[in-house]
Amino acid sequence: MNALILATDNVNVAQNVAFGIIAAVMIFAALSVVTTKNVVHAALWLVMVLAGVAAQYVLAAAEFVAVSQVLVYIGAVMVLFLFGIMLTRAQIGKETGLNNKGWALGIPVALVLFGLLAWVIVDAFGDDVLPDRGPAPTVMLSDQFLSIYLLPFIAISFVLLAAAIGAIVLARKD
Amino acid sequence: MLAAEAAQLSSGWFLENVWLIALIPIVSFALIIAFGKHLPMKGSEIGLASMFASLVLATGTAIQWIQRTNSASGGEESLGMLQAFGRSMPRATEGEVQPFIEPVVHTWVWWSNGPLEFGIGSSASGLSVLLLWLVAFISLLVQVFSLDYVRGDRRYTHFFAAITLFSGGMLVMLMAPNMVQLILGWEIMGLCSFLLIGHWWEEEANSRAALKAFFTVRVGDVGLLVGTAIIFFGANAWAVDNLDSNGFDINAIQAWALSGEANSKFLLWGAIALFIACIGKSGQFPLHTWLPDAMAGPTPVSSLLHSSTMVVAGVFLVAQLYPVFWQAFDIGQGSLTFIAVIGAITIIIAALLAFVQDDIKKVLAYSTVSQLGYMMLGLGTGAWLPAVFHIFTHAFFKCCLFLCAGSVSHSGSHHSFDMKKDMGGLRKKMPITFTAWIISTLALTGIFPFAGFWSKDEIIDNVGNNGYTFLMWVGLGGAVLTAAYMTRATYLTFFGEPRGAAAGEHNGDEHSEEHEMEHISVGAHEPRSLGAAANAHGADDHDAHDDHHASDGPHESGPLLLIPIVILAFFALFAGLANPTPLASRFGEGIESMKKYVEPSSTPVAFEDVIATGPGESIMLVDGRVSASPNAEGAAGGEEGAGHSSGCGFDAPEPGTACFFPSVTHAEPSFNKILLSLGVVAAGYAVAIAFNIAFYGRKNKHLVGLTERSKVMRGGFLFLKNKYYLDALYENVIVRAVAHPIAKGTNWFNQNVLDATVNAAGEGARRTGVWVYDNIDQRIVDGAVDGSGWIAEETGHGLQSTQSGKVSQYGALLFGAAAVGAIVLVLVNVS
Amino acid sequence: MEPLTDQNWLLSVGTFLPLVGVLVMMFIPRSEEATHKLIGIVTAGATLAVGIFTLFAFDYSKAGRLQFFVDAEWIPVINAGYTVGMDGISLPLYILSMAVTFLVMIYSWDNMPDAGNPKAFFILMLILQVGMAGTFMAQDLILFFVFFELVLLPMFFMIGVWGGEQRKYASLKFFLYTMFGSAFMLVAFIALYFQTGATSFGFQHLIEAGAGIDHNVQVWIFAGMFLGFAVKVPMFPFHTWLPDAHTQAPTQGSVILAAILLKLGTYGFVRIAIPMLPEGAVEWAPVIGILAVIGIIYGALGCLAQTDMKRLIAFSSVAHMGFVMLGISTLTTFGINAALFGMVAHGLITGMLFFVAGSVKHRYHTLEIKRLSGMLIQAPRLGWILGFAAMASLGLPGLAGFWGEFPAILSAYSPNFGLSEPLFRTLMVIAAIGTVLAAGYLLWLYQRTAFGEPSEEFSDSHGAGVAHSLSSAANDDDHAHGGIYDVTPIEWIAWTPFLVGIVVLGVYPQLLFKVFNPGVSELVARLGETLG
Amino acid sequence: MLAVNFLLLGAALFCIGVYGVIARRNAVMVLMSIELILNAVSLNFVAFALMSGAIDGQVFALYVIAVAAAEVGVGLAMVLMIYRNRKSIALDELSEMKG
Repeated sequence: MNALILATDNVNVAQNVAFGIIAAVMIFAALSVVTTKNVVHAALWLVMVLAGVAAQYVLAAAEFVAVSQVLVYIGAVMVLFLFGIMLTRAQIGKETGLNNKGWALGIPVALVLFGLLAWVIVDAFGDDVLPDRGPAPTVMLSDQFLSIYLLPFIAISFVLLAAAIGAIVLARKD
Repeated sequence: MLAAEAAQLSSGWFLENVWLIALIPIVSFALIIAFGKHLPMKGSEIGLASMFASLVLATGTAIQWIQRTNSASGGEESLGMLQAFGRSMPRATEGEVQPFIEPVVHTWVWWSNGPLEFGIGSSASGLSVLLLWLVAFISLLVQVFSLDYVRGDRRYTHFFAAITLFSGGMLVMLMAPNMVQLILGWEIMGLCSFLLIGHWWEEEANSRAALKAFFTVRVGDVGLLVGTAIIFFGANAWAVDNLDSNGFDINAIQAWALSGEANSKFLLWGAIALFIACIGKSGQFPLHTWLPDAMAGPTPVSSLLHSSTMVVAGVFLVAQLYPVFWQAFDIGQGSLTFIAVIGAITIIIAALLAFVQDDIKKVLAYSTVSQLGYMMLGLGTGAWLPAVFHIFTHAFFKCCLFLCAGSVSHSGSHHSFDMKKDMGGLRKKMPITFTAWIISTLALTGIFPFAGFWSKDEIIDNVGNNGYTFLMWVGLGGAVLTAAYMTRATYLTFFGEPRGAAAGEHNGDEHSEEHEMEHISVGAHEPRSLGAAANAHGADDHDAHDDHHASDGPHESGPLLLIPIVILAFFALFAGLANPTPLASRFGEGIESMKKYVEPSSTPVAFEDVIATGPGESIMLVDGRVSASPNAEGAAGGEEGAGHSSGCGFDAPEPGTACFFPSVTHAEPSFNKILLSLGVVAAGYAVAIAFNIAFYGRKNKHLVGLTERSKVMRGGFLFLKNKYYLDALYENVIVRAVAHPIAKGTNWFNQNVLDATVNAAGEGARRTGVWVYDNIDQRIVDGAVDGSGWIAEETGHGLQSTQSGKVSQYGALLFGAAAVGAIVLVLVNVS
Repeated sequence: MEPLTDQNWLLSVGTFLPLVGVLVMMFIPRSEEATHKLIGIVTAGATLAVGIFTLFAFDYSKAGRLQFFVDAEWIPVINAGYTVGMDGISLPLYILSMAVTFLVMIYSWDNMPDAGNPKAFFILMLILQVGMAGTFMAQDLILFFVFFELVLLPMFFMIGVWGGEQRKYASLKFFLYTMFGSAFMLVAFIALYFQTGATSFGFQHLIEAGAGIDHNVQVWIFAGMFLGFAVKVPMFPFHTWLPDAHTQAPTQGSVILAAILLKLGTYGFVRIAIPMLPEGAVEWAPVIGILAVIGIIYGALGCLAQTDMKRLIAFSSVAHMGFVMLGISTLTTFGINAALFGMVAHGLITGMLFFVAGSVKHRYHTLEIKRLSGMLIQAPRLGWILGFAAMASLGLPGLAGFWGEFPAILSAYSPNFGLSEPLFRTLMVIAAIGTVLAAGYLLWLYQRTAFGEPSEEFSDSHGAGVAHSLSSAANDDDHAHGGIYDVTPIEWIAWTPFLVGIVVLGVYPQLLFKVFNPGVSELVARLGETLG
Repeated sequence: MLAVNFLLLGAALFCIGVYGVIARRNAVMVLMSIELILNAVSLNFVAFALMSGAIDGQVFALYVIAVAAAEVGVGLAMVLMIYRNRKSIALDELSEMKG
C-alpha cells in the first residue's frame, strides 16, 4: 500500500509525509478510544482524533471546515462529553467491564467492513490523483449555503433548536 | 259431424280439454289442504267430487276418441253415448289399412330456456285415453272405499289430500305431451307414495318403508333424467327439421325412433336408461324390494297406488315410447330382449316369494310384482296390445283383491293382516267379500270367462307366437304358481276354522297398522294427540270408533266398503270382453275394441299432415341452438324381420313420412293353445286345492307326515308346498329347517343380498361421508387453512429473540447486515 | 347494444336508501330497541318498494340491454367511473336481496339472537343490503370490488358478535378466506385493466377489449378471478369456511349469507369472468365443471356425515352451488339460464331451510339431529314447512329447485364451443347421481327430525309447559312458555313470501326465464363471435 | 496526493467507530464511537469535495458537524436521565424495549 503511494513521481512528498503522520496518529488515537479502560482517557484520545481530522481538512484545502471542526467539535462537543462523564460519576482511573459480553463480535464485523470498503475504494479510485488546488474561498461556501442549500440551512437551525430544548427538557431535575 | 272426409279427424270438446281431467284433482288438492279441516266430511267430499268430475270428463273423452277413430276409418255408424265399452260392438267396416289417428295435442308454452320452449298441456292418444279413464275410475272407487276405511284416522284430511294429489299427478303423467311433463307427473307420484306409505309415521317401520320406497324409485329416476337427456339430444335435430317440434315431444320421439335415421347408440343408451326408471317405478326384478314394504301404508293406498295405478307407470312409459324400445332392443327381430328377460325373472321370483308370506297384503304385493312381470314380458316380446289390455284388466281384479283384503282386516280380523293368526273360515261371515275375492282370484289366475284370461292368456299366446317358446313356458309356469299361492291365500283366509281375531278374541295388543286409530284411546299420549293440530276434534271420533267394535267378532263390512268391491268384481268379470280376441273368429274383428281404438296403427303419415292437422298444433320451436348428434348415419332400416311382416317397425318409412308405431304382430287365437293354458291352470288349482284341504284340514293322515319322510315327495311338492302350518314344535324342529330351500333361499337372497346392498350402499355412503368429512375436509383442506395461521405464529415466536432490546446487538445486526449487503452488491456488480 | 338511460336515478336510490335508515338510527340511543326495529323494518320496506318500482319500470322487451344506465365521474385518476346499470341477468338477484333483507328484519322482530343490541344488528343488516344491491348494479370493476368487499364487513361482525360458541374462529376464517380470494381477484382486475390499454374499468369497454388479450394472459387473468369468485361460490377446495360460518352465524346472518352472498361469486362469473375473457372461460370451463361435480358429490357426502342440522344444510348448499356452476361451465344459453334460475331458487329454498333451522334452535335450543325427533307431533306446521323445503331442495319437479338442476344436467350433455363432450357427459351422469344423494341426506334428516315420537328430553318439558293448544294466543307471548310451540304469526309473515315464491317459481318458471333469456343469449352470442 | 488516502483513512475511522459501538458497554463510550463514525463520514465528504472540485462536499461536512453536535447534546441528556433513574448506564441492562 505505501509503496503505491510513494512510488507516484509527480506527488509532492511533503504533503504525503504530513498526511501519513497525522493519519497514523489518528488511527492510533481512535483505536485507543475504543480500547482504553479509562473513560476520561477515551475522551482525551477522541480529542486527539478530532484534532487529526481538522488537520486533514487543512490538507484537503477546506480551512473553514477545519476551523469549524476545531471550534465545534473539540471546543463544544468534547466539553459536553467531559460533562457527561462527570455527571455520570465515572470512577477515576481504570474501570472494569466497559466491554459488553459480545464484544468479540465487533472485531470480525469491523474487519470485514474495513476490508470491503478498502477493496471498493481501491477498485474505484485506485489511481486518480488529487489536483492540488488552493483553499476554496469561504465566500463560495456562503454562496452555496444561502442559495442552493438554503432549505437545509434553515432546517438545521430547527434541528439545533429542537435539540437544545430537548436536552433541557430531558435533563431537568424536577 | 261424423261423416267428415278421412283426413279431417273428428275432435270434440272433451278431446280438446283433456287437461281439465288432471287440473281438477290438483286444484282440489289445494282446496283440501286449505279448507279440508273445516268441512263437514273433513275434505273427503272435495276429493270425491273431483274424482267424479275427472271420471265424467274421462268417459266423455273416451267416447269422443272412439268417434274420432270411427270417423277416420270411414265408419258411418253413429255411436250412442252409452256404447263406450259395452259388449255389443257395431261391426266396423273391414278397413283394409287402419289409418294412423294422430293424438289430439293441446299445449301452452310453459317456459322457455334459451332456444328451447317447453309446453305443458295434454295429448290424448288411444293408450292415454284408456288409462286416464282407468285411473279416474279406480281412484273414485278407492276414495269411496277409504271414506269408511280410514274414518277416525287422525290425519283424515291429509290422507285425502295426498290421494287426490296422487291421482292428479298420475293423470298429468298419462296425458303428458312431452317428457318434461311426464317427469313432473312421475315425481309427484313418487312424492305422494312417500307421503301415503308413511301415513302413520309414528312407527319407525312405516317411515323407514316410506323412505325406502322413495329412495329406490329415486334411483330409478336417475335413469329417467339421463334417458330423457339422451333421447332429447338424439331426437332434437330430426324433430326440428321434420316435425317442427323439439326433442322432448313424445310424438316426435316416437316418429324419430322409427324414422330409420335415429343413431342406434342414442337409442340403445336412452332405452336402457329409461327402462332402469321403469324397473324402479314398476318394481321389476332388481328394484322390487320396496313394493312389499310399501304395504306398510293404509290398504286403500296399497290398492290404488301399489297395485293398479302407480306401479303401472313404468309399463305405461315403455308402452308410450314403444318405438324407442322396439328399435333399441330390436324386439321385432325375435331376439331375447332385456325387457322380456327382466319380466320373466320377475314373474318367477315374485310368485315364489308369495308362497312364504303370512301377511295377506304381502302376498298380493308379490302377486302384483309378478303380474307386472307379465306386462313387461308382453312388451318385451312385441305383444303390445295384450300387455296394455293386461294393465286394464289387472287394475280391476288386483284392486278388488286388495279392497277385499282391506274389508277382511277392517271388519273380519280386527285390523290385522296376518293370515295365520287372525283369519280363517271367514267365508260364512263375510259372503260378499268372499264372492268378490273368488271372482277376482279366478280373474287373476286367468280362468275362462274372467277378465284375466283374455289378457294374460293373450300375452302368453303372443309370446309363443313371436317365437319365444321358452318364455311362453315361463309364463305358463307363472300362471300355475299364481293359481297355487292364490289358493293358499284363499284357503287360509276364508276356509278352515277361524283363528285369533277371526274367532272373536279381541286381542287389543296385537301390532297392526290401524293401531294408531286406537292411539286416541286413553293412554300416555292423551295430551299429545289432543295437541296434534291436524285433528281438531280428537275427542269425538274415538268413541264413534268404539261402538263400531261393540258388535265383536268378524262380520260383513259396511256398505261404503262393499259398493266399490262389488263394482270392481263386476268389471273383473266382464272387462275381458273389451278385447276378446279368441271370440273374434266367431263374432268378427270389430269385437276387439281395444285393438281398434287403443293400439295406434303403424301406417306412415306424411309430415305435413302431422304438423298441419290436429287441433292443438305441436310445440313450435325457435331454431334450436342445442346441437344434437349428427343424424347422418341413421340406423340401417330394419331389414326384413325373421318371418315377421315388414312395415313401420322394420323398414324406414319413405322420406317425407313418419310412422309412430311399429307394426306389431297379433297371434291368431287357436283353440288348442287356449286349451293348453286353461288346462295348465286348472291342474295348478286341482293340486293346490287338494293339498290345502289335506294339509291344513289334517284330514288325511298319510299326507300329514309326508314332508319329512321322503325326499322325493318333498322335492315334488316344492312348488306347490303350502304353508308349514303345523303346531309350533313340529314346525321349529323339522319343517322350517329343511322344507323350503328355494322359497327361503329366494327370500333370504332378496332380503340379505338385494336389500342389504341397498342398505349397505346407504351405510357405505354415510361412512364414506364421515371418512371424507373427517379426513379430507377437516384434516387436509381445513387443516391447511389453520396450518397457515399456525406457521405465521411460529415464525413470529422464532424471530422474537432477535428483538433483545440491547442497543449493541442492534448495532451489530445493523452493521453486519450492511456489510453482507454490500458484499452481495459488490459480487453481483463485479461478476 | 347501447344502454338506456331513462330514470337512471332509480338504481342509486334503491341501493343507498338503507343508509338513510342507518343515519336515523345512529342518533337514537341503544336502549329503545323497539324503535330501532321499527325504523329498520320501515327502511327495508321502503327499499323494497323502490325495488318493486324498478321491477315495473324495467322494460322487459329490451331485457338484454343495460337499463337505468348512469356513467358518472368517480375517481378520474384511475379512471374508475361510477357506471351503474341493470339488465335481465342482475334484476332478479337485485330484487331478491331487497326482499330477503326485508323479511329477515321482520323475522328478527321477536327472535333476536341472544347477544341482543338490535341497534347495531339492524344497522349492520342495512349496510349489508347496500353492499349486496350495489354489487348487482355495479358496471365498473372498481365499484364492483368496493361493494364486493363492503359486504364482508357487516357479515364478519354479525357472525363475530351475534354468533354461536366458536364465533370468533368462524368469523375470522370467513373474513380472511374471502379477503384471500378477493386479493387475487383485485390483481386480476388490475391486470385486465392494463391489458386492455388502461383506459377504463367499465364493463362495456372491457368486454369489447377483453377479447383482444392474447390467449395465455387471458387464462392467467381468469385464474385470478376464478380464485376470487370460487371462494365466494364456494367451490370444492375453497369451501371450508362455509360450514363454520353457517354453524356459528345467527339465523338472520346465515339466511342472508345463503340467500344472497353465495350468489355474488356465481354472478361474478356470469357478469365479469366469462364475457370479458372468452378464451380464458373456454380454457377453464372443464376445470370448473369437474370441481362443480366434485362439489356436488363431496357436499352430499359431507351432509351424510353431519350431526348438526345447520352444518348439514350448509353442506347441502355446497352441493347446490355445484349444480349452478355445472350449468355455467357448459357455456350454453341453456346452462347459464339454468344456473341463474338455480341461484334464485337456491336462495329461496336454503333461506327457508335456515329459517326453519333457526326457529328449531330457538325452540329446542339444540340442532343435534340425534336429540331432535317427532317434530311433526310437537310443532306440526313447522314440521310440514321443513318437509316442504326439503322436498323443494332435493329438486322435486313442480317446485323451484327442479328448474335449477334439471336444465343444468340437461345442458351438460352438449357443452358449447368445442368443450369435450365425453367429459361433460360423464359429469352429467355423476350430477344425476348427485340428485339421488341429495334425496338421501335430506329425507334422512327429515325422517330423523320430523318423524317418530318426540324424544323424552323435550316431550316432558313439553308436558310441564303450558298446554300448547293450537290457539295462537298462547304462543304470542313467546317468553311465557319455554317449550315447543308451533309457528308464530311473525314467523308466518316472514316465511309466506318464501313459500309462495318457491311454489310460483316451481309452477311457472317462465317468470324468471323470460327475464334471464335475452341477456344470456346475447352473452353467449358475443362469446360465439369472439371465439370464432 | 492520492484521493485513496483520505478515503482509506475515513474507512478505517468508520470501522473503528463500528467496533466501538458494538463492543462498548458504557453509553458515553458508545456516543464517542458514534462521533468517530460521524467524523469519518465528514472526512469522506471533504475528500470528495476536493476530488470533484465542487465545494458541496464541504457544505455537507459542515452540516454533519452541526447535526453531530445536536445529536451529542440530546444523547448525553438521555444518558443523564438514564443514569439518574438507574444509577448505571450499562447498555446491556437497558432491555425494556425487548419485543
